[in-house]
Amino acid sequence: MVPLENYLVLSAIVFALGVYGVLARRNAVLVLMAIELMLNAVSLNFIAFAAYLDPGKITGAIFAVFIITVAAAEVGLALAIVIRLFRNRATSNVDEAAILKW
Amino acid sequence: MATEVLWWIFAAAIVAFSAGTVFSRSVLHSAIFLIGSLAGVGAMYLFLTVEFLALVQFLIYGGAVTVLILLALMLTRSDARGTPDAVNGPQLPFALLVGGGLMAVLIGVAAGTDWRPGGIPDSPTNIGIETISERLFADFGAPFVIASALLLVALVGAIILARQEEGE
Amino acid sequence: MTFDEGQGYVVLATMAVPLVAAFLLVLVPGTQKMWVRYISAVTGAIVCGLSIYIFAAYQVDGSHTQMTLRWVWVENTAFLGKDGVTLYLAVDGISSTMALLTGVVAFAGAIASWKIEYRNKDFYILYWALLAGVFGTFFSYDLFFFFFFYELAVMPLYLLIGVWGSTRKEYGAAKLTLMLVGGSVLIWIGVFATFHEANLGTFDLPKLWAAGQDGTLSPTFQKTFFPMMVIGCGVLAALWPFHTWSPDGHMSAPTAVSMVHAGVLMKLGAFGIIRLGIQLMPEGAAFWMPGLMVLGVIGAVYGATAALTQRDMKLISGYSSVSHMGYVLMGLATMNQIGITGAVLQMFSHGVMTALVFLMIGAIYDQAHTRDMKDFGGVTRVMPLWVIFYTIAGLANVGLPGFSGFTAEFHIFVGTFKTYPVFGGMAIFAAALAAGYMLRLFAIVFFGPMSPRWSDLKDLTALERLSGGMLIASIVMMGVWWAPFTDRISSAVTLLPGVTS
Amino acid sequence: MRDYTIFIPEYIAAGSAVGIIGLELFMPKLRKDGLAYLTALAAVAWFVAGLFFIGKDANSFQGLIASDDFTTYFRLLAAGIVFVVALMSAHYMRDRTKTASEYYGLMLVGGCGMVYMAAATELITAYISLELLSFTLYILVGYLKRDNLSSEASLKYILLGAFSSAMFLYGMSLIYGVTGSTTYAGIAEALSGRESGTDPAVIVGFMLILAGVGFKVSAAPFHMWAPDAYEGAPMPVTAFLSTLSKAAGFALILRLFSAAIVVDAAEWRWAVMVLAALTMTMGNLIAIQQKNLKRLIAYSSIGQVGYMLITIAAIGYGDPQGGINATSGLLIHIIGYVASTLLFFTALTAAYNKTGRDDIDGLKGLAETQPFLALVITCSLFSFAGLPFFAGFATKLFMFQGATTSETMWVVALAVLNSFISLYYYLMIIRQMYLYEPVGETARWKVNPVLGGLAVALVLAVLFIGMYPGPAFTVSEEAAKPLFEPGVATGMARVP
Amino acid sequence: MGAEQAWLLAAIPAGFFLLLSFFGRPLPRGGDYFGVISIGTSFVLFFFVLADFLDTPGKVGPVVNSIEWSNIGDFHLRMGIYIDPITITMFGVVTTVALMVNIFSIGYMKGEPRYYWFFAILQMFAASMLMLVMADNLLLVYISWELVGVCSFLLIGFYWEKRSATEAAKKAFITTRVGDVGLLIGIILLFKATGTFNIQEIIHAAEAGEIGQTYLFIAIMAIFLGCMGKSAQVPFHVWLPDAMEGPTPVSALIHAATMVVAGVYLTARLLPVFAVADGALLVVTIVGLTTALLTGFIALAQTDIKKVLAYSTVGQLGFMFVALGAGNPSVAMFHLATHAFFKALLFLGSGSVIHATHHNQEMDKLGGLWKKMPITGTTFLVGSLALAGVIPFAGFWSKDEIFVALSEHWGGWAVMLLGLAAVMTAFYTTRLFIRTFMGKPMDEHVYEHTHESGFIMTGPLIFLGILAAVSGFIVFHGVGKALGFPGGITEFIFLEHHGPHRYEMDWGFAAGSIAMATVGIWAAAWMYWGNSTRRSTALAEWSPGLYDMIKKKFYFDELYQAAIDRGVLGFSYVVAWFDRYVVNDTGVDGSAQATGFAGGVLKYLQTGRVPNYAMAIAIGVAGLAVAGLVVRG
Repeated sequence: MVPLENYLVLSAIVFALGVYGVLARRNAVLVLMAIELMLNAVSLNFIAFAAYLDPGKITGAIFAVFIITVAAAEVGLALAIVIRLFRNRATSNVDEAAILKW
Repeated sequence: MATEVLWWIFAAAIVAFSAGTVFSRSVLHSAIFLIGSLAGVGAMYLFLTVEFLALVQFLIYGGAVTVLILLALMLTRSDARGTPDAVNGPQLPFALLVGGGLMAVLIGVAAGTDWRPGGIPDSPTNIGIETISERLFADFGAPFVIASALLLVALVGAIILARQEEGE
Repeated sequence: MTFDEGQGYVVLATMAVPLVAAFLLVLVPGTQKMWVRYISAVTGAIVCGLSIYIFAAYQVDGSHTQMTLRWVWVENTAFLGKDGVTLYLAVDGISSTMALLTGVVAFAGAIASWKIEYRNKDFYILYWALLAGVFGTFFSYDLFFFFFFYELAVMPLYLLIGVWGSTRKEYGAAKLTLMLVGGSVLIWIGVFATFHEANLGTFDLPKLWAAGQDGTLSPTFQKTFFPMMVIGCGVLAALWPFHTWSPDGHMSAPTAVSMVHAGVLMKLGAFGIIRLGIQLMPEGAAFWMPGLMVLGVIGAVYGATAALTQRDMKLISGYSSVSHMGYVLMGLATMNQIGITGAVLQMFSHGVMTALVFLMIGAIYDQAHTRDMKDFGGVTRVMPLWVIFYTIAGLANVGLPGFSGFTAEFHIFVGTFKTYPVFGGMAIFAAALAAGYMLRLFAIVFFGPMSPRWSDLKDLTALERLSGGMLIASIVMMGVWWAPFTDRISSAVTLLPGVTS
Repeated sequence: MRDYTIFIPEYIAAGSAVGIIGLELFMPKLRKDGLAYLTALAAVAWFVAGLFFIGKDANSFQGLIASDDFTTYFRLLAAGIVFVVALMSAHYMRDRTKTASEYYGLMLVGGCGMVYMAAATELITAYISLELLSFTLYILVGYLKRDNLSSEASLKYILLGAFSSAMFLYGMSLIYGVTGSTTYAGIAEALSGRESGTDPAVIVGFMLILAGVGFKVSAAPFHMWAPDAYEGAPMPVTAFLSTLSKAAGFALILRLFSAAIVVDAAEWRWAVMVLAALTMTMGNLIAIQQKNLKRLIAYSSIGQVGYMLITIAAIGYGDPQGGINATSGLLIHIIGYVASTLLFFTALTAAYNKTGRDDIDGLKGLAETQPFLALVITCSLFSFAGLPFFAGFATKLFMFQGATTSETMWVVALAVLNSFISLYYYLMIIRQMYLYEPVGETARWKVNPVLGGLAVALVLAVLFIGMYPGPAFTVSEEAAKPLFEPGVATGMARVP
Repeated sequence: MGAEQAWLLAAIPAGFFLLLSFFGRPLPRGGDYFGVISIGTSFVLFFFVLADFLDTPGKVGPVVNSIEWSNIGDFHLRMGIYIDPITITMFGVVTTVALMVNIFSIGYMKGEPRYYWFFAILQMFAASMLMLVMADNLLLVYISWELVGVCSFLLIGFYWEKRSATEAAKKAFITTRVGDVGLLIGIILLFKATGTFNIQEIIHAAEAGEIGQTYLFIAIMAIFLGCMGKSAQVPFHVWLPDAMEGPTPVSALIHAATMVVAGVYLTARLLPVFAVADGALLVVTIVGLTTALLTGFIALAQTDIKKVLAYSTVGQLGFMFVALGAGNPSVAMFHLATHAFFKALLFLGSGSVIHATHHNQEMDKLGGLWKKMPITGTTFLVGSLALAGVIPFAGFWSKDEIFVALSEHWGGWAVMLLGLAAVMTAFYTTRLFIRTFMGKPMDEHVYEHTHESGFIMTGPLIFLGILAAVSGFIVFHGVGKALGFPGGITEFIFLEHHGPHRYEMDWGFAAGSIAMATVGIWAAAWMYWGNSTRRSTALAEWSPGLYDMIKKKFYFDELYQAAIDRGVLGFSYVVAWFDRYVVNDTGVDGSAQATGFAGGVLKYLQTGRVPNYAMAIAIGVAGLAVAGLVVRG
């Protein structure tokens, strides 16, 4: 049987990759993808915990549902904003959108 | 036994896809890899015997989200002047550093914590759809309502922000 | 309502009348400049009268604190226990003297600013707010309100100097405000620490004093936080080396503000040292006072020396203020009756005489638009009265017998000699230096051939005479017959903890 | 059990939000500022409805949402803020957008989000409400679509927001894994049940959660979105951000930290203290160098957050009574801070509507052209700086006093020092208004009566709180008590 | 009126001071008559006091009257008067001279600006001077001490349009002030030791040996410093000659007769304490001798009438200190009195000359005035003889007494030195008289316009002249008795528990004095007779260096000027610089700028780039997590 730790480590790796993506990528959409990775990792965590440690209440699973919902909505909203910025600035690179600083 | 082998394969796949998502040079490839990774996670849900969520995962992520992302990519193709600009920012090495560090920490946490003080049996229990629905609609009604409001907000927001105004 | 409570309302009124005046002035349209002036003059008169009453009505052989008034403000909430915060006003010998000083100077200043034309409404609003703060601080027996009014007294200075000031006003104003508030930061920390350490759930000062004396505030605590309190207050009292706002601030400030500031505000600092230092943390005082003595001496000599070669009249007064407040700190640091009494006397004396000096400087600056001594000479020919007033102020400054300066300095010297003869000697030497810079000013400005450039200077106006006259009256009164002051002050000083006779 | 009545005020708010949006759909010709007044009206109704909950004995919806004085406090606060900001926006929005209804609707919804952040006693609910508020803010910040700054700010905000909420979630997952529960009570119980409180998961989980909420209240080093978002956002939204979202963040933190994880306070209080010190210092130091008013206020509010965080640390260090002291201190300071900020932005909006400048120099000589506004701005700045007569003095003093414990003393000292530094840049603003002559036309101009009236009301409020803080303080204490009832926080801190 | 009410003597002039200073200007003739009235009253009251004092049962015991002034805790301060022979003598001197000067000034100051103000200050001065001599405690002494100082400051600077006058006034005030530092320190030291300011109690304590020797010595020396300053003893003597910038009557009253002797008075008052402290008297003697000699030399070369008189004054004060150093207050006071008379006479005389010659006081321009102004001349001659110590004029007796006392106490060497001083006194006095009144006029133009002054001015001269001539005889037992004193003046003037000093004529010393006077006079006559400067110039050229040194007053002024400029002012510049650039710019502004700079640096963390912000968050999280694991894990 696969022990719980495996899932946790897996999600940790994915999460960290997501973090890396957010830090490294320039394109706003790519950043969003990385964030999606992170959220996935989190929901994986939750479900793993739910399945292994919380069989009766499975709160984690519910949490995962909400996370997925929010994530989807977030992507939608974020993309709308990206497009909006693209319309204004003809770029979707986050480090070019740096009028506001200092 | 077989499940474990499969698990490892899938785990490897997920890591590979995720890595591809964040490392690949081409935007579109990243998108594809993302789909892969999301699907992989969905498979993991199957391992955890949460079929419903796996389904949701496939539908929402594999479907809606990725489509949305691809759409956005299309809409924001910045190589109108032809040259695809660099996808990675200047702070990439530091990103590697921090990402690696965080990974180390989190793995350490995952491995270094005693998750079962009570000594619960180390096997996933089947999470039936009815349990989920029971919990979701009976116990977590309130968040559900709030979530609906949230979706409404996102909807409205997306509309008013993305809507083309005259003069654009 | 007992008689004492009734007098408590007098105290309240003394503090409230300026506030009311300020709020009243907000309603007066800014174009009615004369009305503004009348209101302020009347307010000044009332305040002056009330403060004189407080001084006179204080029974020397009565109880320690008189004219008490207590209104519970917040209590039994969270960390606030019974009487958590109370508007607790009372008067003891020291504060009654200070009240008199404030009243006189306030009135004098109000009259002196008569000729302000530019937005005099706003000026007077801030002016009265400031004075309300000063009175409040002198009367507060509650730590919360003590600090409240202390800050209130500092707050308006920025605008008062910044808008109506003269030389390098922005710099002077900013520096002055920031340094003073910076000082109050330390006090603030001290307040938190004290409240927490005493753990009585009340800001009531007498209770906290009791705590400080019965050891509820541990000696280590007192030794730790006494410096904070004293330096915090000391900044306002031009404690060396935190004095540099005094020359610049005075140089920039308009006449009335210089008067009130040098005359009254600097006293708040010394007063704070008595209230929050000596009374609240006797142990700390016993431990740190020698240090304060050293700083005081340095300030006294340093200020006098620096004043010797200044050219701007206000700079001279600024530095001499440093020197004189140095005396005050020395007096406090002696920790014996005569010394501390002398310190309070000096607070009063320096208050009135510096106010007079700045009044005079303002009187000539408004006409000549310069304060550089080298520009003047033989002014006596055109403004004899001005010269006489200034001379009196100057001689009081020098510590000439018959004027308040001598009375105060003499007591301080006696007190200092009891414990630190050497420092006492240095202080007396500094007093001789005072003669140096004052006479230098006299010789250059008043005497010698007069340059025709000044032939059209006008002598003091009636209002300036009135306001200067009051100040001179107080100077001479204290200089000739100081028993009323010493009686009141010593009645309070004898009760201070750790004070030797 | 399910008691739907505890949501009535939010039914009103959300309902009127939908109503307003619909209203514009069906009659687009409606005057845009009319919508603002409708919103204000809705806020009033919301507020009034909220009043009925004062003093009601605590009630919980399935252990997810608590309706107690704490909730009520933030409910009223939210209604109040929405009311003021809506009125503030009336002219501003009318001049800048074609469709304003969503703006006002979102504002109301965001208010509800805040209420549930305060009310949530369970992680999922807390998270969802937090996201609800965040979403509204993302949109509001970007509401001026054609404005580069606005959309840029909104993009930065949403990206970083999503990033940090992912962190937050990961932390929650770890805590859930350790405790097997998502309700605060359950978490507290499980934590106090564990023999070893120092599993890596617990510590790291706390830190991740701290990062999440720290982002929400913009605590350094998670604060960097704030200045940009503040500067880019429409001015009323900036006011909304700096009041409502901060208050909401602290509402969440208070409930979560006091009810759920105070048990293992030893694991996080030091971190909070460090964050507090870092935040206040960063905020105030950088603020000195700012030229743009919104940005300056952003930094100064970061400084304020630093002060407020001390109370959280103090909760960690204190016993229940200490917790009540600290919390009531924080709550009263929130009142004072919110009032002053709204006052400031009301006046600034009024000035902006006239001059169209939001940099400090734009206020040059305001004392000549508009003495009233100059006075109001001065009041608010003095209140920020914590000078007497104004709310800032009493509330800040009470907060610091409540946060003073033997351990937090040094941070309090640092905070006082910082509030001294802050005085400098407030003075710089005042200098522009009073010491300089106005540039351009020097004629006096009139303030829009609505904003004027609003300003007067807020000034009176600020003065009242500053001079007679008693009532506000009592209210705060009442609101603080429920968090520390023995039932809620099992055994309270396991302070070693 | 009894001696207890002696304070009236001071109170009345004080009242008139207020009257004149407030309402003097409008009054006809500036109210100068009020001046005469007020001092006149005091003058009359003086006799009442004297009479009452002499009639007090127990004969010539001190009269005390004091009230409580203030009390702090257990520190009670009493102010009061203490009347004893010394005080009485001072009363006599002060009131007499002051009255004469007031009358004289009416003529002399006629038409001056600020006429009323002049008289007002005179009243003020008289009041404080009288207060000074009757004070029963050192605090009151100090107070009046400072007040007379201010009066002298105001009067020296009376012609403030002249820079020189202003400077002189400043110099006088500050120089004396330096001495007063010592005085105040001494007073406070004595207070610290005895717990009282009352002079008598202090004396008792000192004699009872309650105070340690060194401590007592330091304290009393500090006080003596004050006395030296006031009485212009070397090295404080520099201010007195410059003080001659003031109107001449002022020089007569303040800088010859009364104020400058305050030091002598105080020393005499505290002589018992001096006596107790080992070596104190020696110091006093040495200071006195040095002063007498030094100023004697300087006076030889001065050509300004008033300067010569000024230096002679300093010298005579030196004589008095010598007498005190010899432990003999009676003689000192006696000399003080006679000196007051004849020196006031001389000054007023010179004033009359100056007035007559339209403010010309250079010997080189005068000469032969005898014919023009006989009365002035005669009186001046009397004064000169008295100063030169020619028998039987007043100066002779008192100076003779000093020699006697000196020889008794210190022996021959001191007598020799003082003798030399006496010879020089005789010399320059004669020189002064000859070059002013004898021989042919040096400046015809001046001579033309010279005329004798009116009676208002000559009257006082005559009166003082009589006093200068005869007041010496009071030293004789019989004369004293006749006047109602218990014996001669020196017998009358004695401190408590300090036995009376009965005068006997000692022909040996008398001869000595006469010889000295004759030598000095003859030498001067030989050198200057007929206003021929031939011999004098010859002498000057014989040793130009020496002459120059004397002429330049031994370079004291230059020395002090350098000390002040280089030392005090230099230090002041350093301090001012330090305050500006170190304390203020570096310390205060520096910290502010540092803060601002920190902000300026930190703000660049805010790059505006999302990845950097995210990086900050990530680092924050990682940092917190790691720190947490390290700290708590």
